[in-house]
Order: sequence, then structure tokens, then C-alpha cells
Amino acid sequence: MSPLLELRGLGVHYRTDRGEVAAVRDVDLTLEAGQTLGLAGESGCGKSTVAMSVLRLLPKSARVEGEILLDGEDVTTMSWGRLRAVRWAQASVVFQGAMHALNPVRRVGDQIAEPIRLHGGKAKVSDLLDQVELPAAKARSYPHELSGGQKQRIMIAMALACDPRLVIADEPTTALDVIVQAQVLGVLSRLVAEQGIGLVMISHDLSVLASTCDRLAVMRHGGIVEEGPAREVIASPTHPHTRALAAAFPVVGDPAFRQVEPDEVRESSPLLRAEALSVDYRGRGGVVHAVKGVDLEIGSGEIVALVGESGSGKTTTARTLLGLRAPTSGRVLFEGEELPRSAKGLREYRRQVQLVLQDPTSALNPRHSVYESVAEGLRIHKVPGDEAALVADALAKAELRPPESFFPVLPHELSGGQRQRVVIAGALALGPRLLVADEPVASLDASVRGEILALLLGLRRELGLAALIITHDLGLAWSIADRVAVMHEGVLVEQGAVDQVLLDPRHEYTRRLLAAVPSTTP
Amino acid sequence: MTSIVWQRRRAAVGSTWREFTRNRGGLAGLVVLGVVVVLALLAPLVTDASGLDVTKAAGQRWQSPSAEFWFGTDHTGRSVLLLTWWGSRISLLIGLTATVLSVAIGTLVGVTAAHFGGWLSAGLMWVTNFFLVLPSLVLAIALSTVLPRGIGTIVLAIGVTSWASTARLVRAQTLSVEARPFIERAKVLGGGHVHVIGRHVLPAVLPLVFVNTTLTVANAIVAEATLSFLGLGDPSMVSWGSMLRAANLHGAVSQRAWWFLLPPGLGVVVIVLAFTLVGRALETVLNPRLRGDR
Amino acid sequence: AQAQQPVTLRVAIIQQVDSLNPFLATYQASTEVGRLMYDYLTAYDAKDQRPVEGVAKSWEKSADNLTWTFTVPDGKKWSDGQPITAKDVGFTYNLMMTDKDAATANGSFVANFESVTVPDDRTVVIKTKVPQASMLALDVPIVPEHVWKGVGKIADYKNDVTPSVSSGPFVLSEYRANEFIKFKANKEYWRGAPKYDELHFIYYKTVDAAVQALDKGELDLVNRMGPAQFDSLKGKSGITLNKAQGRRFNELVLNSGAATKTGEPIGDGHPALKDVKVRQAIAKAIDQDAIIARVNGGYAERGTGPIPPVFPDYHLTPEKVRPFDPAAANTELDQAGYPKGSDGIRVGADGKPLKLRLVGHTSRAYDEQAGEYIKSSLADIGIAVDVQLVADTLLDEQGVAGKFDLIFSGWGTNPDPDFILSLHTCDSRPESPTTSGTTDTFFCDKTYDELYAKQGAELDPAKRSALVKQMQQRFYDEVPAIILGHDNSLEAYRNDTFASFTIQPDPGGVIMAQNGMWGYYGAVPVAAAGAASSGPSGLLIAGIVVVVLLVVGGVLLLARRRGATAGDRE
Amino acid sequence: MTAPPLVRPSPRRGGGSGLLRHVAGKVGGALVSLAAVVVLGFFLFRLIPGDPTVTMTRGRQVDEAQIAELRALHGYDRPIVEQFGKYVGGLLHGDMGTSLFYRRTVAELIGERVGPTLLLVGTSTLIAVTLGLWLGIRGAWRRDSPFDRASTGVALVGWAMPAFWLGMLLSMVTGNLFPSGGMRFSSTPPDFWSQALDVAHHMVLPCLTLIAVVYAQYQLVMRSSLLEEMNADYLTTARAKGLRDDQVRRRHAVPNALLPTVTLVFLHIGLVVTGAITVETVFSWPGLGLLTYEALAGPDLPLLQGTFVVLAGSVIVMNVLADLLYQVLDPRVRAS
Ligand SMILES: Nc1ncnc2c1ncn2[C@@H]1O[C@H](COP(=O)(O)OP(=O)(O)OP(=O)(O)O)[C@@H](O)[C@H]1O
Ligand SMILES: Nc1ncnc2c1ncn2[C@@H]1O[C@H](COP(=O)(O)OP(=O)(O)OP(=O)(O)O)[C@@H](O)[C@H]1O
Ligand SMILES: [Mg+2]
Ligand SMILES: [Mg+2]
Ligand code: NI
Repeated sequence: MSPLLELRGLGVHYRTDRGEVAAVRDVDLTLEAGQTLGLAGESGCGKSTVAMSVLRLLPKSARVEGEILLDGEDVTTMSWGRLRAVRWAQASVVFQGAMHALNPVRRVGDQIAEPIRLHGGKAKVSDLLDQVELPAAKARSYPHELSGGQKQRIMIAMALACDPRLVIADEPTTALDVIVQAQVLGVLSRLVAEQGIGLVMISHDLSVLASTCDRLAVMRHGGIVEEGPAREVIASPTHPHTRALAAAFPVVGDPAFRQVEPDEVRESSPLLRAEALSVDYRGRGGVVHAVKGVDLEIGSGEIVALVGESGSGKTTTARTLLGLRAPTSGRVLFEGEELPRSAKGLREYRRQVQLVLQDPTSALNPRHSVYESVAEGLRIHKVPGDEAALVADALAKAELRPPESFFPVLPHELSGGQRQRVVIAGALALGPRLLVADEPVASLDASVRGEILALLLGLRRELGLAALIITHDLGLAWSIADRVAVMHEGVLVEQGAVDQVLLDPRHEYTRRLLAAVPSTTP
Repeated sequence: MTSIVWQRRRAAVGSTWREFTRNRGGLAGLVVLGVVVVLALLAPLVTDASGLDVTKAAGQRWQSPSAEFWFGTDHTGRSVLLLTWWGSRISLLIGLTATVLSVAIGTLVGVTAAHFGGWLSAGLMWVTNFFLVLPSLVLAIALSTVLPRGIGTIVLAIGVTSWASTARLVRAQTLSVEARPFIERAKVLGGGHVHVIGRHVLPAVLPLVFVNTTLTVANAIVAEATLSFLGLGDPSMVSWGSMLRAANLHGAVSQRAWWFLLPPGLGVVVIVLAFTLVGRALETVLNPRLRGDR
Repeated sequence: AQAQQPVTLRVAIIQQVDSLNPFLATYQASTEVGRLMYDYLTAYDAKDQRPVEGVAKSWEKSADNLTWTFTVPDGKKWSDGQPITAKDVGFTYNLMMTDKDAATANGSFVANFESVTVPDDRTVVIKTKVPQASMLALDVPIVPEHVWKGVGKIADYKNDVTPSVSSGPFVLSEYRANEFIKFKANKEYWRGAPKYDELHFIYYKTVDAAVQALDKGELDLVNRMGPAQFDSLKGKSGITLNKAQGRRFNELVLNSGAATKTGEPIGDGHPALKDVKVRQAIAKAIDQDAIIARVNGGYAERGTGPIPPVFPDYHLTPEKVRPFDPAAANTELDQAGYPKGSDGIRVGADGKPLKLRLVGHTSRAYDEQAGEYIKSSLADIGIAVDVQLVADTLLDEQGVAGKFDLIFSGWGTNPDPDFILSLHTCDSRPESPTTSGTTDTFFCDKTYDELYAKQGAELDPAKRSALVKQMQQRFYDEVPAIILGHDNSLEAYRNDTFASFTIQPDPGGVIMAQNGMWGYYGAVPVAAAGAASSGPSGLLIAGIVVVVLLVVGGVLLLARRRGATAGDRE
Repeated sequence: MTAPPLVRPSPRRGGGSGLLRHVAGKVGGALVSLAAVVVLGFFLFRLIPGDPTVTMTRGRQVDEAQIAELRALHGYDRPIVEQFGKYVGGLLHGDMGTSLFYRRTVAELIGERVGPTLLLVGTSTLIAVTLGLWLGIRGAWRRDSPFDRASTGVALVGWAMPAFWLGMLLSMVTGNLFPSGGMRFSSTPPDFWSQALDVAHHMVLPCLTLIAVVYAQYQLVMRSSLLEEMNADYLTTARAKGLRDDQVRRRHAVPNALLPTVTLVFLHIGLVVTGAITVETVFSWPGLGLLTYEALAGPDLPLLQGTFVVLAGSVIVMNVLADLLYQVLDPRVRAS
């Protein structure tokens, strides 16, 4: 009997203005029924392309080589009629980004029912919703009325509509917070176990795959660099890329991942203080209390991590600390003085405290060269001295060497890590005493996360820079922070030294958060 | 340092140009525009303006095209070729100046409304929406009826009534630029309004404004022709619109004087089409949103 | 197959009809339409425009010229069969004398009436306060008393009830504002019913549209054509052209010193124009023949005085025609003390250069073109002209306020010269700087005014004619305005539907816009006209529609099919 | 013709919160806009030009007293604010003043002309929308196909043409096929079918002209908004489910792309209205556009003011309708 899915020498090329781009090269994979295959790899390595090629859903600009055998039948040579019959009835897809994969103007129930009608299945929408643990009434909803996790589950219900033998799930949990992610993964694992379907699970997050997959394939630049049983691959990666991927997800509590020596934690004088800080947003839907009475202190030379799920108010806190938003109540003290209100005063304040934004790509004006971006602050503050020398110095501190060679480069010519360094260099050029970094590595590939974190630690060591690191990733906090503050729905529920908070959580929410973190170790 | 910047700009312009030249429609439009503009500029040098004077009309009335009068003559015996040629000057002049006025107002309002927010923005947006909804030609008609006749009035009437779509576009673009984190970064670095608008917003918005300009010119030229046709133009100037008005008034249709009807109308169509094609081509080249899905 | 179509005369109407109520209607088109329904007390003969029988058949006046007795004959009937009597006449005039609204349009005719009495059904006696020359030209439609006595407020009455009760040759049968006015022949008409069944006036917004319609056979009769349009119909089969002497003239008014009745100057006219020598020089420098040839397309007659050649009794033929002579004009101006400045423009004694504004209508092509001629002609004698074309209302305002140097104007004239001559008397100037007078020239000349008074009292036609001519000669010499030309009236009709029309005067007269309804009344249809269909038949249209639908359907079907296969291809 | 240049569909609004409040806000906003039109109309036409009494009394001997009486009658002697108050008061009762040339009330004149304009504009908009949408969908679905290129090219040419010019050309080349102007022949029998056929016959050319100039809008908008949806992920989902190509288009792509287009159809009513002014002029169609043109010749300011207020006002009302329609059609905007 032939395997459920077999890829033989699959290659995909995209025709673009720049010529042909090889997105997938010579991929061989096999999946048996009832098995789960994980496909890992950083963004852009070709995971989705592989997924789409299975049902021949690639855009017209794609050229496919090799064979794609679905139950022994080659998809690439099927007639359109046959292909349409195979689609969804034999194999279905849970698309990346359920947000866009659902038709926004039709009820989700209709969308689930559509393939049933088309392929003559007898499943009932309410049963399908039940399988993904959604109430039947949700069938009457429009996509925009559902949360991200619910939409993702609708996609899964839709994928199951015609009892397919193969389901391909393309990053089904990206953009979900850890707690919802755990729910969705639970549903998928249960279905594989109960119904014996074959599942291809795609993710860039090794820890997600570790908990669900039997086998794991790691991709890089369109090719597979390592393949084997999931446990083995994660426990003893042979390829350096796999190793970098694994390292990017530190295990909380494992001292091996801790990069700050406990003795480094020293007595320090308070630099920035927030007292009973509250921030409201007044919007169409009424008032949102984003931050509610937060007390937070950062000492000089200290690294504090602010953790919490998406939407808990982390970014808002950071913005308020920098005076980008006026607090609704409470105050921010810098060296014991309240933040100035005047434009001039704020400008002075911002020479002392700098912010590194979440996404380095969008934090740089795509039209400005590295030199212009770094010199921007110098020009605004009319910093005396040789501008070029100052820029070069800042770049060098941010480990971009030789600095001169980066001067004329535009952001899109840089890698993500390099971009983040340019942003940091722009902040450093002003010689700040405190760096507020909002999710400094969230959008970066696994391989460059470590470098940026090392840079931050190095800066603290060499320049005595204090830092507030904002993240939703507890592992990150574990690896570099001195102290941790946990935020939940605008409230700081717990704060204290890293070991104490993460190893011995007091608050119930912190415990839930820790429990939901997928781990690479069983 | 600056030399590198300039070099890069030049390279960017070069690549935009290469991208543009790949669009055949846009290129054709540009060539046509170039020819027409050169012809319009050359008119006083190559032709004799006295032929526009009815008292010195060279031909008989309503002569059909002949070797002497390639496009025939009008109701006063003037050469239609000459009139069309000179008419292009007024049509282009009004089209361009009205556009400059319209785009200037639109950009100013759009950037201001997006950048400053608050009641100023709300007020400006209300005015913009009001002008957007108001049928602009009707307002332009009203304006040019009550103001003294002349080029200035037409330019004003078209400019003042047609800026709203530019303003909305610019506002949307400014908002989307200002929502980008690099604006926040500029503020964190200490930049004020002038810095943010001058260094970040305008450079990002201007290409779009430029695209919008070419499309607005097309509209302005049609608007000029329409206003002149309705008798609101400058009566002492020959423009394509006023030629068509004369054709309508003096019975070109009943005389089947196609030679008097075709040249000015085709002039408008060709110019407007050329501007539109160039504008659409530029749009695909310069508008990042459209470039992606090619 | 349709029922036998009524024989119809279809006439283009360009001007608006402001009201069908004869007491309110002031526009020329409205009075023309009104004449079809209501006879006047007397009519103008078709041939020579002398007074002939209208509602009244005969008349006599008392020795003191104050009492007029009109006799309404027996046997004339309204279209509803009721007899037309002297009571109707008395009712109409008395209504106008007592009701202010009823005097709106024609009140001036009865303003001088002392009393109107009806001693019996056949006799009307009108007493006037002072002798009135226009007693046989009372352009007042006589309305049926039995209909109008029931009308409440005259000002609000539209008079669009169909069928109308008419004394004229036609009865209103349908009225659609902006589209058409339809009349049926009045079978009761005392001169005898018209020779065809229906008369339609159809609105056209431009003459050009009407000309096209005539060409396509949608119309039978068109007037007010421009020279180009007229020429374009030359030689077309089925169309007969009628170039008639017109009653309109175009003039160029020179601001010879605008002032009120009391002589208080108004406006800002150029002072040099007060000098008659300058005005004469300007008149000499303008090539009127060229303007007629190029602007009027030759369809105009050279102007002298305001009264057109169509009224030969009063038309002026100057003993010494002023020649077109720019050289002489130049010499005269040199001698009169207006030397040329360094820029070639003459300068007056007060140091003011002779730069004149010429105001014209934007809406009139004539002004635009003639303006160019005048500009270049005057440039030859060292006078600079700035042609300003403005909207009609603005032009009116500037004209009334005397804010011009040169301005285009024009009038239509009546058979009786009194009104047109009165325009240039001192008395027709405005009361005060802020009100308007009837004059357009602001001319005020003692000699002229004396002659005007004399001709008004003169009852002998020959002597009056001489006086009128003298007045015009004075006008011609003093040049308060230059009569540029008397436009021909250009008309055309389809000779495949109508064989002939009565023109007035005959020869050389017009079909439409007469002093009477002869043109419409006397139209003779071609024998077979009833069978002629109008425009393309409904069948043809239906055919076109079907073909279009078929083509569209076919394309759609094809597209469907292609779409289906395309779906398979993906 | 200064319309929004080939506008792209505006970005969708965020989730609706309180449909009623939104509707009230829209209607309120429109009322403010209407008021602004009235104010604009009044001050534009009353303040800038000179003394209207002079125009009214042109060619008649009048003395100071009569002028004063006339001014008093029309209220020109009152302070401008009071005049404005009276004007607004009259407007609320449907009184828009009296035309200088027709010597009839503006309301009556406009009332007479609304019907023909509605007929012409309605018919041509209907056809133009159908044609435009159909061509737009076809073109976008087969992007860059010969059909797409040709239809886009033709649409652009139509878009570039001044309506009145096309009208004159059409009436010249069609010769005797269609009537030269007006809405019906005076000699047509009065029964319904003859009249309807006759009006249809008269409407062919003006309708064609208006459609040719306007449909491009709809086509280009539909095309670009469908193109925008073409790469949407839910279409891939639909294909993955095994739907046929035309099913994907009909059930998923078009309903989404139609929404912004619907708004634009209404937004562009203003353009159709301005097109109607010149087309009605060329074809002597007895509608509001022609009335505007006739008012221009004077200019007959009270009449012009009236048509200005009515034309601008109706476009504003149309836009509110469009917005409300959008609320009904788009579930994302509809209150959750
Ligand atoms: N339609 C396309 N045209 C050209 N290149 C494409 C196209 N789609 C994808 N690519 C390129 O192919 C490569 C693989 O893309 P793919 O979407 O498969 O990555 P991925 O692993 O799914 O990434 P992510 O984790 O971000 O979803 C990328 O370099 C991408 O830029
Ligand atoms: N500009 C805004 N207007 C209205 N509400 C806002 C705005 N910005 C954020 N919010 C709301 O305030 C709350 C806190 O948002 P914030 O961006 O601070 O969260 P976060 O912790 O940074 O989330 P994430 O991890 O997704 O970045 C959220 O509920 C968000 O919806
Ligand atoms: Mg992907
Ligand atoms: Mg955040
Ligand atoms: Ni809204």
C-alpha cells in the first residue's frame, strides 16, 4: 500500500521580475495515515509553498517539478475535474492566518457547509463545530465576530467537513497567545488520535511541534536539512540550524539557558519609577482601560522584563514611560523628577531614555539609509562633534562593523538582526541611560535572536545601560532579566526576582502562563 | 555623504524610470504629452497668431479640409488647425495651473488633517467630505457665473472644487505613514512636527501626490472644456472648449462640419487619455500597494 | 397601420413662452402664440401692414380725435359657438383699466383711455384723455367675457385650459411646458378655418437643433436662423428658404455723456466721446460693409437710422452717405486736437489716451466677432479698444449705469415709429443715477426732441414721414450710436409638406414673427401631406432595439460558454 | 468633470458599534451638509453679483419710488441676515424664489424638469452600472487578457471624452436615425405605447452618450476592487474546497468586491448629474441639466441658485443612501 502522501524531488520556482526564485528544492517527504509530520523552519524557508503544492494551489507564477503522490496518485498530472474532486474530499488545508482565509461577508456556517454540499458529504455543521469545541450557534456568526482562536477552530472544522484522510495545518497557532494556542493544539492532537487522519503540521516554533508530532523535518532555504523522529531531532540536533532553532526557545528553569549570573544583581539606585500609572484609550467602542495602577521601578544598570500575553498593556506602559502618551492618572518619575510636559523638556528627557520598537523593519524609514537613520537623533538634538564619527561609533557599539560600509545601505538590504542593531545604534548614538526595548526579538529569526540578546547584555556590561525588556515570552525573561514583572489585563499581578517569580509563581495567572508554555522536553 | 545620497536618489529615479518604461501605455502617453507640449510651446514661433483674428480670417466660412486648410475653416473662415493648435495652449495652461492649485490645497489639507488631529482635523475632514460629495462641476459653474470671466476664474473654479479627492488620498496616506513605527521612533529621538512632516511624511506622500497630479490634470482639462462649452470660459481666448462651444452655437452639427468638431474634441481626448495613461502607469510604479500584486 | 394622421404644421420655437395668459404674456413668442387664439380689435394687413378688420369691422373717430367708435359685426363666433360681441371688447379693456394685474403686459395701450362703453352688442365707444395715434394699433388680445369673468386673480391664472375658447384661427389643444404647444384649427373662425388640422410649436433650445430637425423632417418651419445655418440649407431638396427683411437692428452705442433726466452725469464714459468729431471719426473708421459681409454673412442691410428698410415710409436714406474712410477720420482727429502718442494711441486735450472699453454679450456670437472688427478698425485711427464680453445681466447693469465707452445694443421696431424714436429723447433718460431709463444711448438733443414732438402731433402721413426722416438724419449726424445693420430675418420651411405661406409684408416679408397670424393661418399644405410620416417609423426603432438585444444576448451567451470552458481550464 | 479620479475602493471601516448611532450620525452629517449647500448657494449668488432690481427693470422707465417698492417687494432692502432668514424660510416651504426670465417660480420650473432628468439619468445609470460591473468583473478575472486590455482601453477612451462632444459626434454620424432633440414628437398619438416608444426613441442618443462617458468609472472601480480581492486568502480556501472557477468568482470574489463598488456607484451620481447638464444641453432634453444651462445664459441667478441647491442636495442625499445601504450590505459594518 502506498503512503498517504509522498513527495518525490519536489521543487518549486516562482517567476518574478527578478527572474526565477527557487522556493523549494528537491524535497522528499513521506507521511502514513494516522501519523503527524512536523515541518519546521524559519520564515520564508518554503514551508507554505510545500503545503500549497499538495493541492496544486500555488499561483500561476509557480513552476512545480517532481512528483506529489496523494494515495499514490500524482497530483501534478491530474485533470482539473479529478483535482477538484480530490480537493477537500481527500486532503484539506488549515491555512496560515485564519483571519484572511475566511470570506468576510459570509456566515462561517455556510462556509463550512459549502464543501459538504459540493462533495456530497453527510456531515453536519453542528457536529463539526462540536468537534472543535465551539457552540453550534457560532455557525451564524460572521468571521469578524469571532476571536482569533475561534476562527482558527472554524478553519479546522471546515477542514474536517468532508472526512479527509490528510489535513495540512499551516502555522495554525501563530498570532494566538499561548493559552489559546494550547487549546488549538489540543484539538488537533485529539482529532489525529481519534480519527486516524494524517496530519502535516507546519510551524517555525520547534516547541509547538515537539508536543504534537511523531516525525519532524527541518527546512532551510527551500531544502530539508534534517529529518527524523521528533524527539531525536530536538534532543540532539545535528544540523547547526536546527540547533539554533532549538536554542531560541529557552526552557524556563533550566540554568543552562540563563545568561545573567545571579551575582550580577546588585543594589542600584532607582532611575525610572512609575507610580500608580493608569492609561485609558477613548475609542469608538467606549473607554479601554489599558493600564490600571501600575507601580514599576527600574534601577540603574538593571534589566527588568515586563511579560504578559498579547493586549495586556505592555506597549502602552512603555509608551507612557517615554512620554509618548500622557497617563490618565499616576505619574512617571525620572531620577525623582516628574516627566516634563513641554516639547523641549521631553526632548531633553529622551536623550536619557530611548525606546527600541517591536519590529525593526517598520521602525526604520525604508527611504533612509543606515547613516541617515542613525544620525537622525543627532541632528534633532544638534549634538556637537563630527556627525560621521559619532554615527560610526554608535554602529560599532551595536556590533555593526566596519561601520563605514553600512553607511549607504538601505534597510531592505539588511537582515532582520542587522536592522534591529541599526535601531539600537540610533538609540545609543544619543548616549541614553535607559533603553526600553519593546519585544526586541519577537519578529526575528531564531538564529539572530541570540545575537541581539547578547548585544543587550554586553551593553549593560560595558556601558552600564539599564533596560526594560518587554516580551510575551517567559523563556526570554528567564534568560536575560534580573527582575520580572508580570502583567495581566493592565494590572501588574506579580513582580520580583526572576528565579522567584518564574520558579515559584505566587499569582494564579503566572502559573497558568507557565503551564501553557509548550516545552521541547516531554 | 550627500553625494552618496544623491547617487542613490538618481539610481532610484533611474529604476523608477525603467519600471515605467516597461508600461507601454504609460510610455505612449508620455510621448504624446511630450509632443503636444512641445507643439503648444512652439505655436507662437511656428505659426502666425494673426490668423486667430476674425477680421483677418484667411479663408471662406465652413471650408472643408483642403491643401490650404488642412483641417478646414470655422464659421468665420479661420483655420481650424491654427485654432486647435493655439487652443492646446489654453487647455494645457488651465489644466496645469488648476491642477497645481487643486493639488496644493489638497496636500495641505490632507497632511494637516492627518497630522494634527483633534478638532482641526475633524473640521478639515468635514470640509473635505463636503467638497467630495458636492458635484464639483455644479459648484464650478456657480463660481464662474458669479465671478468675472477670465482664465483666473476658470482656474480658481476648477482648483477650488477639485481638491477634495487629493486631500482624502493624502490624508489616508499620511495616516498610514504616521501609523508606521518609524514615526514613533522619530518622536522618541526627539523630533517635532516639522521634523516628522518634513523628513518622513512628505517624502512618503509626494510620489502619490505626483500620481494624483497627473490624473487631476486630466480632470481639469475636461472641466475646462466643459465650462467653456457652457459659455463660462474666457471669451477672448481660443481653447478647445470654446471651439466646441462655437461649433455647437454656429451649427457645426447641422452643417456636418465634422472638421470643426473633431480636432478640438480629439485634442481633449488625446491629452486626457495621455495624462490618464501616464498616471496609471506611475501609479503601478510608485504606489507600493499596487506594485505587490503585479 | 395608423389612423389617417391629421395634417400638421410643426414650427420651431426657440424663445420661451412666459405665459399663455394674454394679460401677462410679454415675450415675443408669447404674443405671437396669443394672436392665434385671440384677435385684436383691428389687424395689420398681410401685404402692407395697414389696419384692417379684426374683431371690429369698421371704425370712425370724432373731430376732436378723442372719441373712437368701433363696430363689431354680426356672425363672428368664439370657438365654443358663442357670438363675439362688443361686450367682450368692453370687458377686456375695462378689466385692464381696473385690474392692475391685467395691465401687466399691454397696459400702456389703455393708459390714456378715459372710458370704454358698450352701448349695444355691436358698438364699442372709446374715449381717450388726449388724442392717441395708436388707436388702430391696439395690440390687445380681446378675450371672451363668458370665460374670463369667472377668473379670480388674473396674475395667478395660467389660461392653459384645453380646448381654449378662441376668436383667432386656432384653439389650444395641449400645452407641455418646455416641450410643445399644440393647436387645432378653429372651425368657427370668421375668416374661414385654416387649411390644415393642427399647428404645433415645438421647443428647441438652440436654432441649430431646430435646423437639424428641419433637415430631418421633424419640423416644417424654422426662423431666427444664423447666416451659416441658412447657407447650410441652401440647395437642400425639400427645403425652401425665405430671406426676409427684418425689423431688428444691431447698433454700437457710443457713450456721448450718460446722464439722468436732470442732466446729472452718471457712469464713467470716456470724456473724448462727448466730442461729436470723435464720434463721427469713429463712425467713418468702421467698415460696416465688411461687418455685414463677414459677421452677418451678407444677410443684413446697411444701417442708417433706427427704422429698417422694411418700413420704407420711414426708413432714412441719407442725402450724403458717410463713407468708410479711415484716412479722413485720421485727419479729422488730428485736426480736432487728438494727436497720436508715442505708442500710436491718440491723446485728448486732457492728456487721457483714447483707450475705450467695448462691452458686449458673451452669449452673442455677433458681439464677439463684430467686436474684433471694431477693435481692429479703430486701431487704424489710433484708438485702442478693449473688448469685454460679459453676461447679459452684467451688460444690462453696465449699460444702465453708463459704465461703458462703447456697447453693443439692438432693438426690434414696430410699424409705428413712435416708440423707437422716443428712446432717444431726453425724457427717456433715467430718473436718477440708480434707476433705469428706457434709453440705451442717453442721447439728449434739443433739435431731435422738437422734431419728436412735432411728428407725434402730425396726422398727415407724408409730413410725418418727412419729420421722422429728419430726426433720423439728426441721429445719424450726431452719432450717439452707429446703426451697424438691419438683420435679415432668415426662415426656412419644408416644401414637401407645405406649399406656401402668407408673408408680411409682401414682397420681402416674414412668415413668422409677423404683426399678425397670417403666416400660420395662410399656410397651404401639399396635397399629399397627410400621408407623410414624421421621422423614422416606430417599426424601424423596434427593429433596432431587437437587433441590439440580439447582439448583446449573443455576446453574453458566447461569454458564458467561454466562461464555462475557462472554468475548466482554471 | 472634476470627479474623484478613478478612485480606488476606500478602505473598509472598522467594526460597527451601534448601527442606530451611526445612521443618526450620517443623517445628521448630511443635514449639516445640506444646510451648508443652502448657505453656499445663498451667499454665492446673492452677495457677489450686483443689484438684481436693475436687471429686472431693464428697458423700462422706472423712478426711485418704484425701484424702492420693487426692492421692498423682493426684500433686497433688508439686512442680508434677514434676507437669508427669509430665503431659508421660503425654502422650507418649497419656495425658491422667482426666475428672472421665465417669470415663474423656481420650484415650479424645477418640478417640471425633475421627471425627464430622473428618467434619463436613471436609465443610463442602470445600464452603465450593469455594463460597467460586468466588464469590470470579466476584465479582472482574466487580468491582462486581450478582453481585459481591450475593454479597459475602450473604457479609458470613453472616460477621456467630454460628454457633450461625444453627443454632438453621435448626432452627426447617426444622421436621420434618431431625433435631433427633445423628449417626444408633438405628433405622436397620446396612447401609452406610442408615447413610450417615442420617448425611448428620443432617449437613445442622450442615453448612449451618458453611458459611454460614465460606465468606465464603474468598470475601472469594479476591476480594481476585484483585483484587490483576487489575491485574498479566502479565494485560495474556496479553490482548495474544490469549487469551480466561476463558483469561486460568483460566490466569493464578487460579493466582496461589490461592496466598495456599490458605494462608488452612488458616490459617482454627482458625476452623472454633471454629465447630464451637458448632454441635456446637446440633445435639448427637457430636464434639470438643460434648465441649468438656460439659467446660465442670463444668468438667471435665482434659477441657477435653485438648480444648484437641488442638484447638490440630491447628490448629498444619494451619498447618505449609499452609506446606509453599505451598512445593510456589509456584515462587518452591520452592528454585531
Ligand atoms: N507568489 C510568490 N511569488 C514569488 N515568490 C514567492 C511567492 N510566494 C512565496 N514566495 C517566496 O518563496 C519563498 C517561500 O515562501 P513560503 O511562503 O513558502 O515561506 P514560509 O516558510 O511559509 O514562510 P512563513 O513562515 O513566513 O509563512 C519565500 O522566499 C517567498 O518570498
Ligand atoms: N490606540 C489605541 N486605541 C484604543 N485602544 C488601544 C490602542 N492601543 C492599544 N489599545 C488597547 O489597549 C490594550 C493594551 O494594548 P497594548 O498595545 O499596550 O498591549 P500589548 O501588551 O503591548 O500587546 P501585544 O503583545 O499584542 O503587543 C489592548 O486591549 C488594546 O486593544
Ligand atoms: Mg507560510
Ligand atoms: Mg505590544
Ligand atoms: Ni461610516
